[in-house]
Amino acid sequence: MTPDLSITLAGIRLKNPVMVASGTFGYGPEYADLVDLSQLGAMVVKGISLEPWRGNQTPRTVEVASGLINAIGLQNPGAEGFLQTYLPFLRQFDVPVIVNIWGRTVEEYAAVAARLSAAEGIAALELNVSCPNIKEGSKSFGSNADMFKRVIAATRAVTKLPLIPKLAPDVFRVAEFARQAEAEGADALAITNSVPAMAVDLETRRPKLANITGGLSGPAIKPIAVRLVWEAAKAVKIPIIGMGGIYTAADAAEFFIVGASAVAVGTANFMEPAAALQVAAGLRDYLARHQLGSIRDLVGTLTC
Amino acid sequence: MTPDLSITLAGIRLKNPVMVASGTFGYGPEYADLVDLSQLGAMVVKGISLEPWRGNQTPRTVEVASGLINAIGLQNPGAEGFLQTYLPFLRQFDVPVIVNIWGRTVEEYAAVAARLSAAEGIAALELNVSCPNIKEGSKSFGSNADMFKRVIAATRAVTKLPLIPKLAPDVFRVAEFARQAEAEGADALAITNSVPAMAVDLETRRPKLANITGGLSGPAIKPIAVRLVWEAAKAVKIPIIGMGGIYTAADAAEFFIVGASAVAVGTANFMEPAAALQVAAGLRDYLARHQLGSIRDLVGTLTC
Amino acid sequence: MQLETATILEHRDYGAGYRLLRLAAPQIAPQVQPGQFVHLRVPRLEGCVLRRPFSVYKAADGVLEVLYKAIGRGTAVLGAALAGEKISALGPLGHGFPLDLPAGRVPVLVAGGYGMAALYLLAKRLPLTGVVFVGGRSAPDILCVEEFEKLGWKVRIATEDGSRGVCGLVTGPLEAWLAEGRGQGMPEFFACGPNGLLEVVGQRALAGDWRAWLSVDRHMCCGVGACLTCVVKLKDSDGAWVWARSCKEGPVFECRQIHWDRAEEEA
Amino acid sequence: MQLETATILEHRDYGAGYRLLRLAAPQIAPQVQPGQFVHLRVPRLEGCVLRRPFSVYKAADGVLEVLYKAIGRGTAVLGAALAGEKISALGPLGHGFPLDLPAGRVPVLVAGGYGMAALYLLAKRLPLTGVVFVGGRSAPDILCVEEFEKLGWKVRIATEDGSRGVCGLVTGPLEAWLAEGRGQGMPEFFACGPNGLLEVVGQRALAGDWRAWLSVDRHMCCGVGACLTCVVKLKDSDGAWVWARSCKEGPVFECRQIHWDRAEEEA
Ligand SMILES: Cc1cc2nc3c(=O)[nH]c(=O)nc-3n(C[C@H](O)[C@H](O)[C@H](O)COP(=O)(O)OP(=O)(O)OC[C@H]3O[C@@H](n4cnc5c(N)ncnc54)[C@H](O)[C@@H]3O)c2cc1C
Ligand SMILES: Cc1cc2nc3c(=O)[nH]c(=O)nc-3n(C[C@H](O)[C@H](O)[C@H](O)COP(=O)(O)OP(=O)(O)OC[C@H]3O[C@@H](n4cnc5c(N)ncnc54)[C@H](O)[C@@H]3O)c2cc1C
Ligand SMILES: Cc1cc2nc3c(=O)[nH]c(=O)nc-3n(C[C@H](O)[C@H](O)[C@H](O)COP(=O)(O)O)c2cc1C
Ligand SMILES: Cc1cc2nc3c(=O)[nH]c(=O)nc-3n(C[C@H](O)[C@H](O)[C@H](O)COP(=O)(O)O)c2cc1C
Ligand code: FES
Ligand code: FES
Repeated sequence: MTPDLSITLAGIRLKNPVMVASGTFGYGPEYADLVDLSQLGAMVVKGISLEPWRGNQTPRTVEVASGLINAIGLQNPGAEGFLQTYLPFLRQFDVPVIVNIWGRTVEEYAAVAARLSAAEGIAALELNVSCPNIKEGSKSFGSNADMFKRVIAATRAVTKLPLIPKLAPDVFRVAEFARQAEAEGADALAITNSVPAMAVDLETRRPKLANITGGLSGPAIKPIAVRLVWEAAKAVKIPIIGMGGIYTAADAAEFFIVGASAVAVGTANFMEPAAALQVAAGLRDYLARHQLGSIRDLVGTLTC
Repeated sequence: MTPDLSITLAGIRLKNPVMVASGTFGYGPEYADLVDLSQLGAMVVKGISLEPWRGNQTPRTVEVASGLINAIGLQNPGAEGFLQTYLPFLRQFDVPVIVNIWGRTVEEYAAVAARLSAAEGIAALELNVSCPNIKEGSKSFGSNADMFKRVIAATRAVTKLPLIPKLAPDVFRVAEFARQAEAEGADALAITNSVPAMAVDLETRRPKLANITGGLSGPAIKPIAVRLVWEAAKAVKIPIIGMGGIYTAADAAEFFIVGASAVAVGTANFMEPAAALQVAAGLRDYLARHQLGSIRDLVGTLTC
Repeated sequence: MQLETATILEHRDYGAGYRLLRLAAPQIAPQVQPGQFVHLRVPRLEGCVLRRPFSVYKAADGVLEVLYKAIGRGTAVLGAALAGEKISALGPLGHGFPLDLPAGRVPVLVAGGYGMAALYLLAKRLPLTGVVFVGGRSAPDILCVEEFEKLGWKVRIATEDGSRGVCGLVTGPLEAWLAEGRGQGMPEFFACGPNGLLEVVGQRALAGDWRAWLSVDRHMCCGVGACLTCVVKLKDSDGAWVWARSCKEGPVFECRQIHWDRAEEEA
Repeated sequence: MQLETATILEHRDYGAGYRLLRLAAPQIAPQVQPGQFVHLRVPRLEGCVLRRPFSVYKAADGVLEVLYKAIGRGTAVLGAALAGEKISALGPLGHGFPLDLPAGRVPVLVAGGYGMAALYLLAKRLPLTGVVFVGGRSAPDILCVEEFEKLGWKVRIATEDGSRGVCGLVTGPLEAWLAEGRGQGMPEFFACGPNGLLEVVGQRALAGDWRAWLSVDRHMCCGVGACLTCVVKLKDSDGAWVWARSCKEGPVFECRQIHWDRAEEEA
């Protein structure tokens, strides 16, 4: 019997537990020629704000040892732009669409959540309370406990869609934030966003990113992300979507074992557009080899 | 004219600004056959506690993408053991000896600081308030603002030696901790310790480290460390010793440019025992190429 | 756009510090338009997370050719790939040069560095011949001259040290040619090279009220329009600017589209 | 202990899944004692931060030989190093086997996997010959038999699938030999291989009241005693235990020194 990869997460039924991470797979059309979107566990689109947003100046990314630092700055077409241009496209596919949202104020979070909730075809909202690249406010939400709470509460109040706060990689307080999110009614957690980082050009002595700092993603952060998921999983009952440096089924399996119920593939998409599908296929093999009937049997099975 | 690498840091004169990081170079004898210790900027010895300490069970380290996770658990011969066995050896060399210290309680920090201050031949104390591998307490010191303050205050009260708190890689509050350390009388700061992380063995589904979690070091954390040093350097006037993934002079130069006054080479020693000397030599070349007369002319020269 | 496991047919030094990489890529090769690029996964490039973008130099009979220079770790490691090895290629990507020149135009190609490779395919596919201006630091940096001549194109060379062609920047011979009467018609520029060169060509075209198609070189992650790394500023209808993705809407833009603000651009 | 830039003289398949690496290492080679190891920096191993430790198989005339099996990425990448290339070697490291056997002892070598390589140098340097027990999964896993025989040693083989020698674990022929009268004298064991094998040999030696020198295999970072990664538990005078660094005080320990507590040991 082939192992069962399907899961129900925050009330959403997923064919498999491998999503693509926000900001690394665009809004759908970009990779659609290469990857059958219907086969993804879920499609998490790049962060959407109420109004269109230009993001940061360039350079916006820099490759570093086993990782990438990005400071895109959340460029996006705004809620209306997304609903008009991209959602109809995405609805052609049999895949849950999770919209990553952000705002510069608590009110903006609530407003974009409300606007998107009025549309058909969105499975859940992922709250980016942790993007390290926005100066006006979003940055602090993820590490300021009070703001964090208020953002979740305010969006919770305006939407019936499942809410998935995406935590900042706050290495010492992840359990605290996870518990707070759960208390405020979050349905699941996404852990983790990229880690604040920077790189310097030695010839010009200028930052390699126009935004000075950015977020580190990729294999370099995997051991940090696994640790964050483990800490959070011990602290809460709501499911966790683990991410950070997942390239292979083996990488993903680490996240499940420490307690993630699903995973997302981010930076790896740039190397292998079908990475998420390959991870899902590899997980199936891993489960078979370990005589586990379902991916659910792997979740939280760490023996210490 | 060859550029001048000498600096004065927290009142200590260093021939060059490249130290070896605590825990990666032992207590002196280990690498002395391979490296002339007198040529190091400073020798920072592995963390010393009041009493001998056995540390964690094995496995204690695991190699990951561009990094190493360690959970040695601060094994050490205790203050008396260090003073008897190692300090006399180290005093043969013309190199400032910085002793990294830790305790399980505030009182233990003060006690070991007091004991070491009574000895001859120690240039400064580095306070490990951030080791992620000790369960009893040290762990929380680095991320608990109140404990952090008390540890610094208590050691400050018992020693005239320069005090160098070593910060935990708390990505969102580094400036806050740096300012607090300065306010409590720290003479310099060491930034950063390794980043809490973990790895899982997929066959056994057990953690790859006996201690479950450990600290990530090496190239993987360099962009994070550079960012922490930059944030801290903007916040305080006391000098900063930057570290995290330094292998080459180019790596080190990034730290100086964002505001470090000195650097330490850690994990790189395992690959190249003379890495610190190579970094110092490379920095001299870099300064010459950029027509800078002294390493001090490079510190904090980032143009944004 | 396809993701294809190509096979290396040939990989050798090409002179001028460049290497030629010939790939059997039967799916991608037939689709390539001049100015488009392929995004290659460098075999055995550990510790790196990105593909590397390269213009297509030649594409025929299911075979792709790329000319590249080793400038960093990715291209250094690529240099070790052997004939017979597999290499993952994503392409063709982006929008290339237009091939439908209005009547009476003289195509003027201006190249720096690997630009010669990118423009070669254009020269081959354009319905008529014209003139190519190529600049470099020194004689050994000048690529593909004979290739262009074989296609019947005139080639004008400038080197900064004067070791080949005119001494100075490529704008010298270009200006001279324009002053001489610039062939039979109205020039239409096609340029590929460092951003500085592109800007000069663009300005010159604007001044002459001609068109200039510029292939911009931006760092890229995804190569398919998803990550928003490679954006350039285009002029907006209302005098402001909007971002365009050079991997998707570009890398070729007409100079009138581009909003130049140098301070904010990549070096 | 030296850090030396060695030159690869030869690098080839050796059978049994092993590769032979011959290095010109004129500084390190003359110093090597049996059971010591070298810490090699694998050329072009990007994304990894550690050297890899290997026992010395042969050391003579300024030349070092290592026999290794590709088990992970480091050894796989090492496999691509070519003769003529440089390789940074740190060594000799650790404390090896004692060579001064008390009178009347019969040296008994017990090897699994690469243990045969490590014990070969010992067989060569010991002042007398004895018997070697070697175990493996299957015939092709059995290394160096002829080499030992050429030195005048008896070799007893066991394979788990019975495809060579006795069927079963190496303890089978060992017990048989002990029962048969075990040569002329009191056995002195020298073992190198998986930790399970070492423990069995250690227990057997304790039971017979003989000595057993065991070379333990621990993950290592520094290799010189600085990082405290590779520690093993030794018995303390007061019945407790203390850590010893297998890279410095070891990798060879006498079985009476070792404090076995399996649950806490590495797999
Ligand atoms: C559309 C396009 C077409 C190109 N065509 C060619 C070609 O035909 N021949 C050729 O030799 N080169 C070409 N380049 C440049 C080529 O992509 C870079 O030289 C190459 O990526 C350098 O990689 P590296 O790892 O050796 O350099 P590193 O500097 O080590 O690379 C670090 C990072 O910077 C990026 N990078 C570095 N230089 C460039 C650059 N000039 N442009 C874009 N990204 C860069 C790398 O892709 C990588 O992500 C093209 C670039 C683009 C955008
Ligand atoms: C003292 C000593 C002597 C050795 N002698 C030999 C020899 O002569 N021939 C031989 O084939 N092998 C020998 N080994 C084992 C050899 O070091 C490993 O096979 C090798 O390090 C594996 O590296 P990898 O990158 O291919 O494996 P990976 O599993 O990818 O390595 C990951 C990490 O684990 C470490 N590691 C993995 N397996 C081992 C192991 N068995 N022992 C120690 N570290 C390990 C690696 O060094 C690296 O740090 C010896 C080990 C020790 C400690
Ligand atoms: C180029 C890029 C853009 C990203 N944009 C977003 C975003 O808009 N919203 C968000 O919540 N996370 C964003 N992320 C973070 C990823 O979703 C993911 O959390 C992070 O990269 C870690 O996963 P990885 O290591 O697999 O990439 C972005 C990451 C990258 C690399
Ligand atoms: C094996 C190992 C042991 C360490 N032990 C200590 C220690 O005892 N005290 C301490 O403050 N830091 C310790 N560190 C942290 C290093 O001093 C350094 O802060 C960290 O490794 C980052 O630098 P790197 O990336 O150059 O290694 C240790 C690091 C390693 C890898
Ligand atoms: S490289 Fe990703 S959008 Fe262009
Ligand atoms: S490997 Fe570092 S102490 Fe043994």
